Amino acid sequence: MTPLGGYLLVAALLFAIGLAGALTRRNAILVLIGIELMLNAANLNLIAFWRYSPHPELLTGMMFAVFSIAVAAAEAAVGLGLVISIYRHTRTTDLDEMNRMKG
Amino acid sequence: MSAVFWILAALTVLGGLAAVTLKNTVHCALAVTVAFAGLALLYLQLDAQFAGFAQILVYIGAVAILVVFAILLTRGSETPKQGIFSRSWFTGMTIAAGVFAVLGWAVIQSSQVLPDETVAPSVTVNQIGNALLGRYVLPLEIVALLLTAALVGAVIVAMHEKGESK
Amino acid sequence: MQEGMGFTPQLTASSIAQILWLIPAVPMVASGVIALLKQPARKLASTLAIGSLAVSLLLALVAFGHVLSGWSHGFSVRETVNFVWLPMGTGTVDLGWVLDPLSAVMLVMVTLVGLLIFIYSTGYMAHDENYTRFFCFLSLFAGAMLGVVIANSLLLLFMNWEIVGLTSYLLIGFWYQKPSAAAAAKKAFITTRVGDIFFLLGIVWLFAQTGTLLFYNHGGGALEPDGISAMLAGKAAMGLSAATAIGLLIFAGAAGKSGQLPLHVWLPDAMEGPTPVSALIHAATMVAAGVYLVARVYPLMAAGGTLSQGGAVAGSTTTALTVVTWVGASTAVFAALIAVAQNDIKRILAYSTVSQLGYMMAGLGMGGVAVGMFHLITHAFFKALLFMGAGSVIHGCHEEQDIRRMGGLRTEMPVTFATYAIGMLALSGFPLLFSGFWSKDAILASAHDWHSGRGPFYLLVFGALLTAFYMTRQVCYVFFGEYRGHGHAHESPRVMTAPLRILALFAIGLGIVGTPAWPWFQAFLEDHPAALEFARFNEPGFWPLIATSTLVVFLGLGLGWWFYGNKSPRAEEADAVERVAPTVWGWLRDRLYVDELYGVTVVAFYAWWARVADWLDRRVWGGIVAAVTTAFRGLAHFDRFFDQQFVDGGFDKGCEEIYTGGGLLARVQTGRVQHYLRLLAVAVVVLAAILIWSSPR
Amino acid sequence: MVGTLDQIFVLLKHWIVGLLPPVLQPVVGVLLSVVAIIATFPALFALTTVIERKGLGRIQNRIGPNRTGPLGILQPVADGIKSLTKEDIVPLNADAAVHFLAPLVLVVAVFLEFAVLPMGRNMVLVDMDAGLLFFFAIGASTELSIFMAGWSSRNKYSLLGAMRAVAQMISYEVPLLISSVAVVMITGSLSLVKIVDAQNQYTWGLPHWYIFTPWGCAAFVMYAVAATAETNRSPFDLPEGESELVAGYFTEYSGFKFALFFLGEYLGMFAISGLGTALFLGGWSAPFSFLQFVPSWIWFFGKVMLSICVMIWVRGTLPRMRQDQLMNFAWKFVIPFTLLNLVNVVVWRFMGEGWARWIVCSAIVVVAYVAMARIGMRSKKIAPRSYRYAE
Repeated sequence: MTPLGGYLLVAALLFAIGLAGALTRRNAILVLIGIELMLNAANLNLIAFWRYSPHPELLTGMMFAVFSIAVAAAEAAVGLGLVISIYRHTRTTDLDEMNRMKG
Repeated sequence: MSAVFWILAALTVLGGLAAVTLKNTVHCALAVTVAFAGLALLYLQLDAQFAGFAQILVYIGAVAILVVFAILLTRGSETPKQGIFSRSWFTGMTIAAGVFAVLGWAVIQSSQVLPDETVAPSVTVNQIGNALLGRYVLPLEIVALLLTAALVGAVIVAMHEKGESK
Repeated sequence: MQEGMGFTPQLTASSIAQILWLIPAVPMVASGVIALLKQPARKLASTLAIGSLAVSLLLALVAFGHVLSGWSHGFSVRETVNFVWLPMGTGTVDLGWVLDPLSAVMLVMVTLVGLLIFIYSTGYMAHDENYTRFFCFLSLFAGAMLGVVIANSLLLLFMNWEIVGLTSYLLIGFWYQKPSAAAAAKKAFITTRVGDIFFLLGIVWLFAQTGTLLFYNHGGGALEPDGISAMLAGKAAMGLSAATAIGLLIFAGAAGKSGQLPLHVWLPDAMEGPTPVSALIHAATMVAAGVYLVARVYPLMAAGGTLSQGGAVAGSTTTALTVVTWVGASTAVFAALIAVAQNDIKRILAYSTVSQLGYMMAGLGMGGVAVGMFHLITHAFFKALLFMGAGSVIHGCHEEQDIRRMGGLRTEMPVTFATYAIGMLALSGFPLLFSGFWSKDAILASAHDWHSGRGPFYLLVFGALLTAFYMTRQVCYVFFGEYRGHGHAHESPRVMTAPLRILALFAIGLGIVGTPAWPWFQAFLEDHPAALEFARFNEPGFWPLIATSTLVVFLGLGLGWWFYGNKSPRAEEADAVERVAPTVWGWLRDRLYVDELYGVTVVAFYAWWARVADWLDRRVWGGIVAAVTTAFRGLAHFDRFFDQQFVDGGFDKGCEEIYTGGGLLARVQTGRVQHYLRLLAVAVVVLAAILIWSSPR
Repeated sequence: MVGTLDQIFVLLKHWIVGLLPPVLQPVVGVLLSVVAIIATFPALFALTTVIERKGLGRIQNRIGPNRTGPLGILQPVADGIKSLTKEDIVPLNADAAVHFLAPLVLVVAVFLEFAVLPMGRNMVLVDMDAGLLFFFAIGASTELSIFMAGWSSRNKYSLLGAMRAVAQMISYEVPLLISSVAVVMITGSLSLVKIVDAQNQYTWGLPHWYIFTPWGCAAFVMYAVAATAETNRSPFDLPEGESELVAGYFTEYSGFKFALFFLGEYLGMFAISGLGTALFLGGWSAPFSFLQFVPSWIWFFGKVMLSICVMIWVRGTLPRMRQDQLMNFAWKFVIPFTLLNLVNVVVWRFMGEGWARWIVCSAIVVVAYVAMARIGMRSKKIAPRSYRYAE
């Protein structure tokens, strides 16, 4: 088990955990948290690959991670804003009750 | 595999688990913060100083706070009577497990082709800055635009409409 | 083209000739801009109009100077800039502009008088709500007129000619709320149209004969020897040469524009328009356009006759010119007669304009370009002066136009009186001092030694007498005696009187450039050097002529004074002349029943014809149309049935199917975020699995 | 001699480390410095409390603590003993775990901040390449602890206080960061050591401190404002406004935890003023070239204590702000101004040497300040405060 493999495993586990959270929790905010976890797992992958890449001085992987962190922040802001406004209309954050958009 | 790595990994994973399993939403938020911190330390472990600090600054300093605020604004802290897990939680778990199985299997399979220990790259913030304003300037600009748009959008979405009774 | 005294034609177009098109373009653009302005933007509008025309004036002066210098260096300057406008088949229709003495003089005159009139209008229209519209029309008119002047192609000339017609229509009907104004505008438009039809025919015929519409094109133009001979070759009915016929047709157009005898009726009515318009259209420019046109195509008119130097026809004249002469002369007397018995200050001037135009035509016919044009120029100045003076009188008398309700303004409006008097003297040709005298005298002279008969001469002399008479009458009515109008008369503002003063100067001073002693103007127009020789005064039959005209003028003035001097007749009591000869007076007052004549002949005929056409429309065409309609409606009914039963039915069936199908698919859309996410994850799993197994170990 | 006095702590550390087996040396080296920090700053904290109480007393025309020890010097000792011996109360339905963790997180985070501060020549725990970033990252994480405290103690005052505190800290973190970025742009490094070195040079005996440049001065003022807000000091002390919510987020804390919070607050003050000193006041460099013989660490701590005294002075002078005023001030004046100042820095950086840039940049600062003040004032109507019940 090389170190990179270890990081990848951790990332995979984290991703799975995040996915599980996103799939199983009722609360929309927690679903968002799950998604954040998944994103972070992806970032961990990126950085790990960068660290063990043949040319780390190119910085590609880390830059990717940094940008994705920024994007994730934006995503979190908008997502939570959406949740709040949804809550304001239907006094709940329970996803099981949010099926207004079914065909 | 150094002990530090395993400790940090354990910290992160446990934080994540707690985040998705705990009953109290605020506890979940705090737990996820722990996971974020663990990740940041992992980045440091990977000699990605800048990314690590950025992680702390953004996730612990901003996202966690945001989440907490959202929870308080949506009365999310009291737990719903019909359980915290959605009706279809079992399928969800299985699917997540499947995903992990696939990913993990892939990693294990390819572990022998993965590169072994390499020299730690020495990256100064100076280089990163130059890269950001040189090779990566376009993504930087785009991200700046995105963040501005997200800021405005979030404000508009979450703002009280006029005349809406609250 | 004429080449006197070994003058060498100058062919290359100089820079000023290249940009000559700017002169009309600037005011047109200005009018376009003004048209876009808002109504309250009065100052801006007037400034734009005046400024643009001032620019044109500068350019015109430059052009004039250029021509002048060329002339003084012994060139006959005629620079043309032509370009292909419309290639058709083998030939092309070219447009272009020409810079030669004729157009140069006209340019300066039009821009100068126009500018003065513009300035005057700012005062006169100051209280009109449609100020901006007015200036828009004015500058459009000026631009078009300048276009007519510089045109080197009959077609281009005709285009601008039509724009001029349109703008005159707009301007005469400017106060369209007044029914009379609207009617007058219509009348002017239609009457000029009658002339224009012939004009257009002439143009087409000319094109057919010569294959070009350019006047001058380095030997290829219609007015250059080849073109002329080509037209002479063509034959028309009654043994006339095509040249003559075309000339007559074009003259018909000119007659329409400048109100010659059969078509003069619109001009007096056109006085319904604002006074500056009358001054602009009916004194200086538009009516002059007709004369200018004849002058422009003079070589065509004179085709066949033997040309002396200066283009005046020596020896046997041509048919076309004879016609022109007789029409002009008779118009002169005819209009002058009517003018005697009018009471509307502007109508009088209008009729005098008509008669003066007659003089010009006659001058062209007998004395050649120079004579006619000289009278045109001088007349433009003093008639504009008179009209604007009349305008300021009307302004001062609170929009009163009936001269019997004026009087004694001598004291109230000194400036107006002085300038008006100058204009009047110039018009009636007061000896030696005023420009009118010299120009009229030149015409009389040419009439005197015309080879085919003395008729026109006597007519014109009689006309001169009448002119002096009615002008005196008018002045007496308006300025002498005591004030009979309502309210209190007042002098007009400076902005109106200043142009009057300037024009007055010209009315006096312009004579000197055309005296027999020093016929500079004629020489300039006819491309031979001017020389100062008093010998001309001693030519046989010169002094008698001068004496006659002087005598005639004084006779007219004296009669006028004797009849009307200083006794201020009331509006209701009979006119002095009326007491002497009531019947004649009646005829004159009713304008010799020309309008009525047209009314019972032309108009009635058209009305009848319109009724016939109407009947045709209703009964015949209407019937056919109705039949067709019913047929189509029947078809349509069948169509609808088909549509509803088969097309719609089938379509509905299809829609239902699709709808149900969509319903089935919509089951997948549970509207639950997590379900979508689940599908996504499953997809990931499957994809990853495929990748793993498919990847080579 | 001067050198030894200057480097005395470093030498001491090396001597002690030298006594040990090489295996332990790195660990012990770090541990020693950590211990030094952990020992020094609480002592400073004790000193500060007494200075503050006496200073405020003077300002408010009182004597202040003067019973325990000579002139009440021993007052902090008494306080410490008291808070240690008091009963530690946890509200019944408080969230015990979080309630317990909150103060720890706070104190730990704050202590971490000191790791990158250069406290003297060669006296820095870790000279990180991204030191400034580290500082802010850690500083950001203190907000969370405050929220934990407020939320966990199930008390509306605490929750409100926490909310206010977090909102305020987030709002003022931005200008804090931007005004330090100005310095970074000039120095071209995020490492505080390098920044201080860059300022440690003299012309005509005067130092090159950034506060002595137009942009630096403006940035420093903004930094000071933001710093007072960041540390919840008056006039920005709404989170613990006694008159409104009893003691803000640590209303429900007592005994030792309360002391920890108190400690945390003051350590925060030290850290922020230390950073400000390093960024703008030339860190440990002497104010005049001829004073360089004085040990560098004395200068550093002198400057820190000086700024602390200014903070106390301000607290004694200014009235508390209102919440909306606070936010408006942050978002409508401070942040835009600091952003403009960045432009100013660019101008300074690229105008090259010479007196011209001094004039230009000062002009920019003044104009920007006046203009923004005008604009800010226009919206709200500033009327003299009206006392409804008094007089």
